[in-house]
Amino acid sequence: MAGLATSLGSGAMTNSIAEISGASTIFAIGTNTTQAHPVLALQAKKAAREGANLIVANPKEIDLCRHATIHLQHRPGTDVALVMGMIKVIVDAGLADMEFINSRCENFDAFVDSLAEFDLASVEKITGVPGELISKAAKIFASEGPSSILYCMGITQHCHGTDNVWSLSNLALVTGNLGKASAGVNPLRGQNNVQGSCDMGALPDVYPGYQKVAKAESKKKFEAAWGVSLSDQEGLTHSEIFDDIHDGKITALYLIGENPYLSEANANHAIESMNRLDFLVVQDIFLTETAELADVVLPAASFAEKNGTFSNTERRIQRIRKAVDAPGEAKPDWQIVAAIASRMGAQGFDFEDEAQIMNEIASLTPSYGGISYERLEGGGIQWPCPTQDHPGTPTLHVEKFGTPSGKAQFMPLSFRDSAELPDDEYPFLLTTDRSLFHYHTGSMTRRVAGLEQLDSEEFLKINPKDAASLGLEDNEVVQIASRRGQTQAKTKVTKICPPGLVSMTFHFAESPTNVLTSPALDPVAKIPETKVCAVKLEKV
Amino acid sequence: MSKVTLTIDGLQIPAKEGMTVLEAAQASGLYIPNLCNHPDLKPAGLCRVCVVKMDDWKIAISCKLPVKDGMVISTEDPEVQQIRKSTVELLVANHPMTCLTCEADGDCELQRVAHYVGITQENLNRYRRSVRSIPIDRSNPFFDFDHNKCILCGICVRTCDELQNINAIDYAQRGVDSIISTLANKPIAESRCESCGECVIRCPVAALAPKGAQEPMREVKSICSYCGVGCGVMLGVRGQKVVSVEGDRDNPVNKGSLCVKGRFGYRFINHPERLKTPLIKKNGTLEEASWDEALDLIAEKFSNSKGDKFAALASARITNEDNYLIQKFTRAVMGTNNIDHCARL
Amino acid sequence: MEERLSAVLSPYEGRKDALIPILQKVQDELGYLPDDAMLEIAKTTGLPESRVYAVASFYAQFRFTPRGKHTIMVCRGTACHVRGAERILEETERSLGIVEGETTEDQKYTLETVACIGCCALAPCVMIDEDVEAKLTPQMVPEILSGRNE
Amino acid sequence: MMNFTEIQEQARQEWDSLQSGSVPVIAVGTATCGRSAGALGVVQAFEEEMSEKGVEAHIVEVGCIGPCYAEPLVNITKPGRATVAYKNVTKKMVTEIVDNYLKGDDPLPHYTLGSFGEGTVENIPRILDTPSFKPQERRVFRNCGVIDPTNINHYIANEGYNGLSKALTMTQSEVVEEMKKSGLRGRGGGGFPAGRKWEAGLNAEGDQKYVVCNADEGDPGAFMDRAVIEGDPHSVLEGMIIAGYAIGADTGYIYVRAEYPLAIRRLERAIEQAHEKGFLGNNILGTDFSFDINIFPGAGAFVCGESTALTLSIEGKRGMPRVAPRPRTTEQGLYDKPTLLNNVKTFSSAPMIITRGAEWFASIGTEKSTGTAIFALTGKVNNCGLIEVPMGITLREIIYDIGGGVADGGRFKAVQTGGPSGGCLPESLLDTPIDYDSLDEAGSIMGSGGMVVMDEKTCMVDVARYFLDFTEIESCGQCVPCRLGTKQLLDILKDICAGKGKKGDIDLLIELSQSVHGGSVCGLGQTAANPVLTTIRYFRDEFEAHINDKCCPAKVCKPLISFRILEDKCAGCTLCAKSCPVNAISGEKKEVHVIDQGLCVQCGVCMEKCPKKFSAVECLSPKLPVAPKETTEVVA
Repeated sequence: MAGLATSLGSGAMTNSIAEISGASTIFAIGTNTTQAHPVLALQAKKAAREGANLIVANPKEIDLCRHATIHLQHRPGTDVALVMGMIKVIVDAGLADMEFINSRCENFDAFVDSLAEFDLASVEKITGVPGELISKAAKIFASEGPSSILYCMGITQHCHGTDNVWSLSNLALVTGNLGKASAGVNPLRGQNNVQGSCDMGALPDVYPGYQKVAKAESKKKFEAAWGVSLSDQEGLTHSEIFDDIHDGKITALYLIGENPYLSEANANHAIESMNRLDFLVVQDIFLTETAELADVVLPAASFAEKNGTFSNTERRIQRIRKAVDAPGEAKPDWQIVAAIASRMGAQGFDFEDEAQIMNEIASLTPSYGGISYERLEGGGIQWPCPTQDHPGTPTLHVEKFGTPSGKAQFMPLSFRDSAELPDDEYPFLLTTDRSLFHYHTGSMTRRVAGLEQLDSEEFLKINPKDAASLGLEDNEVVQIASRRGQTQAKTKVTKICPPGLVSMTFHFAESPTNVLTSPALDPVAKIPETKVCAVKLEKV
Repeated sequence: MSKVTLTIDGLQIPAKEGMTVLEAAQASGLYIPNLCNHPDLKPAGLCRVCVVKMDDWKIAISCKLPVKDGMVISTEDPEVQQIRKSTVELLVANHPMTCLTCEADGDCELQRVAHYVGITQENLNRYRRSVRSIPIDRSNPFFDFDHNKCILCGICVRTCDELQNINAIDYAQRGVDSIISTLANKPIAESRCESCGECVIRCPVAALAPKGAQEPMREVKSICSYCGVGCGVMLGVRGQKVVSVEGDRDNPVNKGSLCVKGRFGYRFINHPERLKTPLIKKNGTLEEASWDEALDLIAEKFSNSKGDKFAALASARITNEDNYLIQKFTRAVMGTNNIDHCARL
Repeated sequence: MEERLSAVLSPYEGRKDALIPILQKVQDELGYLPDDAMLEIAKTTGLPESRVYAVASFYAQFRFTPRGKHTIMVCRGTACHVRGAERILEETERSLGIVEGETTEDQKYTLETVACIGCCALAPCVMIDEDVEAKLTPQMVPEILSGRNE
Repeated sequence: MMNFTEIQEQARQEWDSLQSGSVPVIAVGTATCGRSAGALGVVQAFEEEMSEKGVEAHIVEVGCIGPCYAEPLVNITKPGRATVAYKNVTKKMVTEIVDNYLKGDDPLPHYTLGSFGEGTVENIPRILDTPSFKPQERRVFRNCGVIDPTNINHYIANEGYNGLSKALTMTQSEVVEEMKKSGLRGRGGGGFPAGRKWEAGLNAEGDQKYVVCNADEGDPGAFMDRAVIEGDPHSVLEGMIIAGYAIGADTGYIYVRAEYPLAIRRLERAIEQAHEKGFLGNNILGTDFSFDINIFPGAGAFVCGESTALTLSIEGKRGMPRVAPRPRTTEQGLYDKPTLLNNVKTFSSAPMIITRGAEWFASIGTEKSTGTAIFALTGKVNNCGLIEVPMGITLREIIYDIGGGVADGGRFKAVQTGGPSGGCLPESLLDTPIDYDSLDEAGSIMGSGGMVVMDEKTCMVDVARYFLDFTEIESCGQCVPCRLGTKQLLDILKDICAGKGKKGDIDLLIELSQSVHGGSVCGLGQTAANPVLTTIRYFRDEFEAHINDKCCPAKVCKPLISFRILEDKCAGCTLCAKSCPVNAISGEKKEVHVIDQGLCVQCGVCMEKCPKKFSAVECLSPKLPVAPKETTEVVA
């Protein structure tokens, strides 16, 4: 988010899902698309079937590799080296789109200087990928466009996740793959309304529509609209909040629809923190592991029981509609918040329905300016949609970028290692992924008997060679320990993981993977490094 | 694409070049019986039920026959009628007669063509009836595979191949022993099947049928609540219960496609463990409480925690409207920018 | 089995077009096509496993169960048919106590029929392993079987 | 590398020294049919006898010259004399032949089939003058049984690769034109003019083109292609190379049945030799034309004889024919590239057409069907084997002159041509000339060349059932009319054979046959019902007897027949009782035996065992009533 916002002026997917199948080259890096975004993956598979080049960069031999032209199996955490190496090949081969660079970008020269360290030999050494394969992929990406980049948490959940993202925007810029159909840099949003939550300003530094809280102008605008005075101090990010709770600086937490007990990196720290709170309110549809820690639990309505909008990964604002009544006394989240606010004597929360809220959103959020429930009756609208007669924007940056100068920024980069790498004591690198059959901490999917039947427990995926060296067979219980915690799971011996790499999901409370993961944060995006940590394994 | 006109059974109908005769007929609201055709898939031309006569001499399969300007098509030519009738009679003679208890009853393409062709008991009695007796594959939690009802139209195979690129199933064996099969005919749950159910919804009979499916009383257009792709769904409702989910074919994102979670992962909605009342922790245990009680307590506690002693974690799972109000509440009422959500996880 | 299999498969990495020769070579090596071998073929060639089985099960040459020590193939060509192949088959079935497609319990004989072995002038005939027994009568059946009863 | 003239010269020397050397040449037919009859044992016997007795001679293994009924067949050429052909040679005969003809001068005329070649041998007729050979014209079989198929020099010395050498001096269109002028029609059965196909291959646009030889000879009762490959593999290769040159292809495939291991070995050897001599590979005979041939062993599916199924099979897929409308194989065939696909015999004919010219080729045969036809003449006929005859000869000439009439003194009932796609023709049509169009008109087809003779002991309903059994198993199953139609036809025919035929079945058979014909995707399905339609057309009374009277006039259908021991003839020899596999016959020695109809399985062994002098067992149809208590259901 923060990465692309800096380099391109918007953190969202630059292009649309429907455009993916029109790409001539697709570069899917750090995304296990068929598992995490199955329906979007159909587009990539369709493109590959119809002859597009599909370049998959992933430390594991994921399902998507079956459809790939090239699989770059780089070591976890070496994305910057891999992508910058590709860019160097492109620049050296004279395949850079100089016209695009000269007319639409800034800072190219400084960027080119930073490529010096990424000669193929060094890159091959860092990533473990044969140089000629990197070179081949780079040349295809540059010369057989339009080329579209897809990425997901495999890119962002690193202590240098922002660098990773910048490397990708550099790649797209250097080849002129922005501002046109079937190209772009496309972060795939993991949850149904991540995009919307960000758009709505559920972030510590921005109001709705990414209007900076530190900016006097936005403060004034929202003070006027809401009739209150507002703080211009940026708030704390997710991980920082838990740190401040731990340190006793934050004493009350209002937690909605989230289960940090399982999802937070270094989960033990989060649990300990929550136990230190004076007052914890959890609002959810089920009594999650986290809710059990709460002082007050509030019953929320599920998506099927309320009206509203979700904004999907391609910035499409779509209507959800109430199908059934919420159980018991459960209520839509907005009604609960409004009730608390009213109970506290606040003004400005007396909405009659969701449409009214959307009208207020539209009035304060430029990119949602033209949105109304009436207009959403059709297929939804992709923001920016500033006015009532604006059709929405399938492709971003067509004419200019959203940066202050209107030009895209090349970001010079250098390679940094992951925060915690395997050593003698913790010899394996653990990475996390997701199962097709479960969603996040499983609070919904694990309550669907059929999904539970298809996938009912955690498995530690491990290469046959590693398994053999530890005397492990398939389906044996193994103890997994990191510097922060330990858990158990059964083994799945598979060549999907290369030697040295093991992998787990985090869907299962019985095997809480996130007690193991590293809390090392990306300095810009403040995302924890759940994709790389060191563990040791022991047969139980 | 240029426009052409063709004649079907004396009716002049417009079509676009590149269309097949069957597509042109369907676009004009004409029914040509067919079984193995599906608009999402390439025509296979295997059921032979959509047979027509072209320009008075050539027997052709309308699902694969490209339209040409001035083309004359007959669907009622005696030779066409005979081929169509025999073909449908053969299918029926090899099909179980369990219509009333069949999942597809009333929505069965075989019933439809049989009815159109006009199968009589008398005609059917001339045939040697033979119905397979292969055990039903019930290994998948969401759907059953009954090979005895399968008419081998291949729509499931083509769906799994052309649309999903998963290829969990394919034709196996040959001739009358042909069967839709996984490797070595293992239970489908042991295959690469991802349970997306795309084959199930396209099965023209009920060889592939959802388990315990209930016909909804009404459908509500909404958006799937799992990943960020935002697939359009039709929630099927009976009373106050969601009983089915189907892909919304009009939605520009998924055009009707869904994954296993989207299609089958809805049973959490009416799950008995759903929270139904506020709970307040008393003496270390959470006890049911009234909204008034809970709101009073929260209002009191939150009033004492204004400023940076407070933080809110909103959710990427809830609506824009929900999120908007939560950040507004945090900023405007609690006076802090300590608001974030789980975007990074 | 794994080693023998990987030796056969090693030249065929990614060779989707070579599926039939691969199946033939694997069957030559292992005598039949076990499920695991088909899985391995799928992985090697990059074909879906369902496709490997789809192709293998289409062709009469491929088998999915181990065969007996001797394979008896009764020719059901036209010339053999009009000269009494049916009776040869019946007599063979009776002698072995199995029907077409089966293998005797002692794993000694597998009984099959074949479309035509092209010895029409010598009809009716039966192929036992590589040898053709020509101009048979039902009475000769026990004799030609016992000839291989070692 | 030598040029072609030098290659030819070398080959001729080798051939001539073999033919006119001072040592006798013993040629043993060791193709598959010869081997089945024991030819390899004969070769061994000659070797042993000769070394033991100090006789010197060259032993050459050759292909099949056709008369399978005479296998093992041995041709002995003594210097300066005609070749003597010995039939049905056994090890014992080998000893006699070595003693009497190789050491001595008595050719043992009673063991011979005849003589051929230059000169005569006393008391032995010339083969080509015998009624069995006189009507034959050996063109495709020109080398079979004459040359050693594993020796490329033998082939070259007999005009081999002359056609290729000549073709390479012609333009591509000239080669195609010559093929068109020859009037050669595809020998796979369909009879599509070969030259037109080659022309389409030449005109098809594409950088990559293929030549494919269909050697997936799947018709039960046909083995002509195998004989050509085993006896003269280079003729097929040469034809393919010429075709490759003509259409601009650089790769050829031979799709050959895996059940033909010897044919595959012969092809492998031949390809290797052709490479050595420069007939295959890069820059063939010094030109810039390059061509190579791969062998693809088919895995056993009759439907792969269909061109689109065959190409899919080479691609590693299920052999399911492509559904029309579809592009022609010459436009989009193997790997969707332009592909010229012909049968073995078509390719094998090409070299002679180029060498000797189109006029020579068209000089025999009929106007619309030029050249020769090859048949595998089998069934109830005296002289079984492969024959090559000019197009236009009648069925009667083939069966009675060449075939020597119906075997075992039986009465002719029908002749089946075209395999499962063909039909059964009755005696009244015996004067039908053999050509594509006449056979088609009669309701059968030329097919790839199976010809099965049937006598009065053949039940025509059973024959129809037999063919449907075949097509039902071989149907690929993709389209409904063929998959379920053949099964329904088969089920009805099985019922009729089992005495469960119903009124209306014949009409239903005809109706379904027409629908399967009109509705099926490919040729296999479209022709699958031909055997049913022709048997009903010409032998409807047999169907009616089965259905209405529960009677099988040919006494073949077991559920409709009973065996009975005639009291006045039975001598109580007990042979029948001893050989009954189900112990259904009782009776004391020297007393009349009785068959328990409840136990009898109608195997007929008792009838065969009963000594001719008694002939006490008779077969009856309809069936004798069975005592109700002991009723056993018999399923055919």
